[in-house]
Amino acid sequence: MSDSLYAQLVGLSGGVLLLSAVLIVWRRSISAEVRLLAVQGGALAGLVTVLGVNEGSTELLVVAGLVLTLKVVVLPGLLSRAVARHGASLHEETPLINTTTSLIALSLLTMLAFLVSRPLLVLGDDPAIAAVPIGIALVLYGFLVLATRRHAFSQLIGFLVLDNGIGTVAFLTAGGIPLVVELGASLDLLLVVLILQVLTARIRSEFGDADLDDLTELRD
Amino acid sequence: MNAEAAVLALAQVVAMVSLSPLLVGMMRQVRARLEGRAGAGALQPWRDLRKLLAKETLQAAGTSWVSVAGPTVLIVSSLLVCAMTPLLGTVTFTSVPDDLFVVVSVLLIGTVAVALVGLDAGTAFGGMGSSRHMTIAALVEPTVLVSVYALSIPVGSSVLSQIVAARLDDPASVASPVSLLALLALAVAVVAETGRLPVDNPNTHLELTMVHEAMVLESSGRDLAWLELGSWLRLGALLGLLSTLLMPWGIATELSAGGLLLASGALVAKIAITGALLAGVEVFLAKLRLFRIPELLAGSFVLAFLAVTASYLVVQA
Amino acid sequence: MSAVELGLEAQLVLAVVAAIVATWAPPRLRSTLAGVVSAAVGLTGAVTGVLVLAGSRGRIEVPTSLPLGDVGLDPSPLGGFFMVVAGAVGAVAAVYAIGYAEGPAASRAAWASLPVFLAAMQLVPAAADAVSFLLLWELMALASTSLVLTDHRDRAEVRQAALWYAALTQLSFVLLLLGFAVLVVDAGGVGFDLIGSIDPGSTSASVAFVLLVAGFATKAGIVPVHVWLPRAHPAAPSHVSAVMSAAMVKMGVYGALLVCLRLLPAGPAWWGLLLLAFGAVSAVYGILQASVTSDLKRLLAYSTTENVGLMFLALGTALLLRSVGVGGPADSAVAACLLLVASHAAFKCTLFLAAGSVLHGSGERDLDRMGGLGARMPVTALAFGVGALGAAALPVTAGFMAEWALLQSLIHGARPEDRLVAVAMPVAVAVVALTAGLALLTFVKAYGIAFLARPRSEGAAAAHEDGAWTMRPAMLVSAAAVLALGLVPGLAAEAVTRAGGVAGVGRVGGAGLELSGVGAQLDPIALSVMAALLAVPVLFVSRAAARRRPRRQVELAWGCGGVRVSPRMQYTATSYAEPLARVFDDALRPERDIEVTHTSESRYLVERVAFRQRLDDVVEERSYRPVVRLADRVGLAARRLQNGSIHRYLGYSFVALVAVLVLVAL
Amino acid sequence: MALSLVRLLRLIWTTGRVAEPAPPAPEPTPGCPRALAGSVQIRHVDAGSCNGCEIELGAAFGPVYDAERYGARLVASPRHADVVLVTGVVTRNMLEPLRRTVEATPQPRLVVAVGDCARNCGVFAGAYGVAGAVPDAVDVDLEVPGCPPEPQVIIEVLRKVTGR
Repeated sequence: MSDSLYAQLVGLSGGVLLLSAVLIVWRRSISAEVRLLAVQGGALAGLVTVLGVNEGSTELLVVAGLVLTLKVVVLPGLLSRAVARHGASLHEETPLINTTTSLIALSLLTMLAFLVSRPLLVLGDDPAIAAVPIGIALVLYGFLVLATRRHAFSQLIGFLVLDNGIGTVAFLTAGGIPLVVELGASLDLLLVVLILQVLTARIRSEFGDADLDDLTELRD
Repeated sequence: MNAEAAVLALAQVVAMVSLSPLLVGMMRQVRARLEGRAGAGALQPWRDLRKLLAKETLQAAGTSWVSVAGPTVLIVSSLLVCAMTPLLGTVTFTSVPDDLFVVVSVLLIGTVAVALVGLDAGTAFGGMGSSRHMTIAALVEPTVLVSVYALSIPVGSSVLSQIVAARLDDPASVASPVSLLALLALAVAVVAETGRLPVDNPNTHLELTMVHEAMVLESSGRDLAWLELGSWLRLGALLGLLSTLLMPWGIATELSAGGLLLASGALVAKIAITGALLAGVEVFLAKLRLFRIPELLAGSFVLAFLAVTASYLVVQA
Repeated sequence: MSAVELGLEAQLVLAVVAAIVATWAPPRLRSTLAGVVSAAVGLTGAVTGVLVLAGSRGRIEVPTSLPLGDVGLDPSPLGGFFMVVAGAVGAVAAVYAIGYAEGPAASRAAWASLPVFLAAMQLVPAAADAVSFLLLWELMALASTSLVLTDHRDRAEVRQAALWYAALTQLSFVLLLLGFAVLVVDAGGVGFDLIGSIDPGSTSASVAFVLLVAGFATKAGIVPVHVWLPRAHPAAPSHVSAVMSAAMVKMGVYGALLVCLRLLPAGPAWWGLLLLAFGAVSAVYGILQASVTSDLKRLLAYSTTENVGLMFLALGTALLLRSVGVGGPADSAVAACLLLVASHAAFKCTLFLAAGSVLHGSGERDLDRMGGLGARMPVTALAFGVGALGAAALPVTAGFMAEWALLQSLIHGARPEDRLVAVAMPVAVAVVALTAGLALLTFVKAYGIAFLARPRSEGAAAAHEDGAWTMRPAMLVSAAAVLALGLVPGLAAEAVTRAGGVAGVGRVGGAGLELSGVGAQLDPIALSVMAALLAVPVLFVSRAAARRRPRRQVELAWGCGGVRVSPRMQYTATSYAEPLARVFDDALRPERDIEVTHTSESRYLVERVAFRQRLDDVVEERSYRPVVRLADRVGLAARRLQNGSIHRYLGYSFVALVAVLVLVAL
Repeated sequence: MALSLVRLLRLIWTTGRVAEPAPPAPEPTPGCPRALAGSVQIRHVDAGSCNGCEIELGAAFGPVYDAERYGARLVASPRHADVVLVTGVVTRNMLEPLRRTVEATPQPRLVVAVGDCARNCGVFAGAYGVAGAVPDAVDVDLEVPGCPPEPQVIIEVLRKVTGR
């Protein structure tokens, strides 16, 4: 695997990751966002396989497989099943800040991500290190989505984007986090998704709609 | 050295026990004469003491051993003060110097004993006298310590005998501003401590104005004898100390029969003069209201403090 | 394994054993067993301290699983001196507690935390480096807080007191942490010997000095931060407040001595002045509050503030004189400080144990409701009397020797040429004199009102001393210590010289004390022999007079012939201190209101007059209440942040993340 | 007119001694205890007098008669006293306090009834508030006749006790 091909492949998967995150922020319908999330999972799995092939470590490949199954098949499946159960009322009304401002915010966050990762870039000129700002940007995007969406589901998607960002940074900088940690992180992720699902179901049954603004009364 | 000091101490105790009743008698006589009265004569206190010792002593129910032991503690502490302060000579024990804090503490034991006797009686007057007496004693103590501290700076040691000896050697220091201010402050403190006018009227009958008298209202017979003699001894010792500091001449620096006789003659003269002066001044004074006394004591403390700062300026000049 | 190391190990092992015994022993045996083992902990501590003072050294490392490394214990002679004080007080209090503890004070928690508290307190002076010092300090604080909380179920103010106590103890811990941190950064290591090498002139040394002294002052109860003391002592059981007041407060003084003598020895002059100023203010303010309060334990607590103020004053004098280059009086000032520590431990332990016995016997805490206890509780009266004599610094007691030494160093420290010292010394003499005077009034009031005259309440009338058999010997032992330190201070001179590392403190004639630095000496035994000789003729005459006219018992004291002579007509503690409260009213701010209810028929006849007086701690009113009010306001403002919207919360963390990243990027 | 210090001193100087020369000492009476010779502390109790005897008593201790020269002194507490000097008739309210005061005085003590009221209720005999004369309340040792008795008569009785 020649260096230039390796660099191109890393750039490609990084680019797809970033693009899918931007589209998630842009699109407002939840079912579209779930699909984009699956694309992002696939891009992450691709990135891990490229790294695994480049370093020739079978462990990375196993991890890539795990990421693929979890982030492309299991999670989007769970989400789409839940979305289907709720029927048509899932169109996201206007989030807290409208789309144009959030897109401008995205650009600022990307700039910030590049500024922050300047000290990392000096570590080495390996293309994987060069892609780290993408991972950080992904984390900031996820956080933005999490903080500005009204609907419990879209917050869930924001959280998953955040997790993908952390995974990307981990894979790019440390050549993949140890298997055990990866397993642990994934299990947690699974747990979070299940809990959030139960929560949203309960909110729906309580307030009739999973809109989080109704929760403001829950304080003393 | 200690043997000499022991003889001197004994001489001082014997002298003071015989002199202080005479001093009080003489002060009452001076006051009577100034008021135009004939007066009971200087020996009257001796007669009172003899009569009191022959009287029966009553002890009320509810009073504890303090009423019995208190008077004895007072008289012993007064005798100890007479033994230690430089009245006749400046020879002292090496290991028990008449240091300023030791003398004041022994005096304070007497004060505490009388206060406890007052409290033990369990009557309103005893408590009132004891509370006022202790408040005044507490406010007097800074004045006493700081004024003697001012006297000790030129001498470099706070032992009273050394201060007196130093003043003997260089009489100019007696008239220096330091000693005048310090002695004035000490005089006010002595008046307050021994309960003379203007702080407290010894022969008042109105219980509400009493300070010292209220505490001994309950004692009778020989308890009262010891309380009276104890307070007279304190008055004698403090007046003796004051007059020795003011006029140190005549005091014996080393022990000899002639020296001792001269010293006792000088002591009698000094105490007579100071006593008469005090009695004379008292005729013109009225008792201060109880809560004007802190102002008097604060004033005397400021005098003592000025004495200390003056002693710094004098040393430099 | 030298004897000292054996001693240190033994204290730890015994403390653990005591704790185990306290939890598993059956309730009937628990007090006795746990008490005996706790007393053993105390005794071992005292013995180890004596060994260290005698010169032998030893170091042990106690492995802790904490990442900070092991706890190193290597007591210096100064530490040894304080171990003796803490150990002795701990042992006496533990023996006392066997008989005294009942109800909540005899519960598992109380008996388990007592040995831990004693061990931690005794090992604080043994700590060899900053980390182990702080660890043991915190363990001591936690154990003492749990002990203060013993009676929290049946008395509401105990919880309040424990809250104040815990808050200020942790404040002390934080200050110490910061102070030691600054020092460790400067010295590059945690060991005390390493820290000792820092140049005290540098600003970081001054910052560390101020922080450390503030921390130790909080634990010692110096004025601005003393407010926990008068609250915690009445709340805790008596044997606990005895140990806290007599020994734990001394750890604050030990810390100050450690900083001034060992860590930053030759500091600038203003250090000494700072200590002297705070010491003087605490001494006067403490004793002023003590003289006007009528709760017995609160009175003793404020008297502790006074004594600790005197110790800081002595230490400040020593520093000030050393910085001016006057060696002799500076050494005797350090000796005076150590003597004050030992004497205060002795008489304060006696007073608190006696107060406990009064509470145990008569159930009364307030002096205004006591009276006549001398006849009903002779041993307690004797112990309290001796303790009161010591506290009032009257001759042949420990307090007298300590204050005599302090005054000698103040008086001989006068150096006219140095303007600062020239003013500081007379002010210090005046402060010590006023404090001694007010202490006199306070303890005459305490002893006179509580133990003499007639009982002012049924509880006082029915007071008894039987029952708890271990309380009386414990009180008598500590009372004997007060007299021993007073009569034979020469023996302590050797220990003081070695602990303070000062010259010029020796023995004269038998066991008198000699401060050759200032050329002053005093042999209390000779003084008492002179007094005894003078007493012989007086007693002889009294005996002769008594033979002729024996003493006659009469039914009523002379009350102007009045018939209704009820105990309520006697002076109470409040009325006893009323002239003083009036003289110092601008410092004490008493709130008095007199309520006169007239009879219905006419305005000139009075049916009932009610007099109420409230004396709050002015320092607390002026400084702590506003701080607490400010904290409340900030708290309310902060509540608006939490308005229930999840988006706002997520927004906060997002903004925080971005802010951090921006900061990192810059 | 405020006496300035100087004028006061001159006044003292000019008046000189006011006390009259002492009449000859009385022969010692058998009844008085020898212990009290030369020094008698007196506690005055007003058991219900019209204040006439008090004025005379005051005059007796004033500069002119000066009873102090014979060793007599007024004291505040019966505990300190040897003689309880009672003036006036014994009213009902003062009966119990008078008894307590005499009881509170240590032995050897004397009770001196001054004035006719004290001796036999005098002008107030039979009044509603009167409980009786002093001898009815406590046993009296010496009596001073007269309503009110002149100061020298009082002093003469007191000198019997002091023997001076």
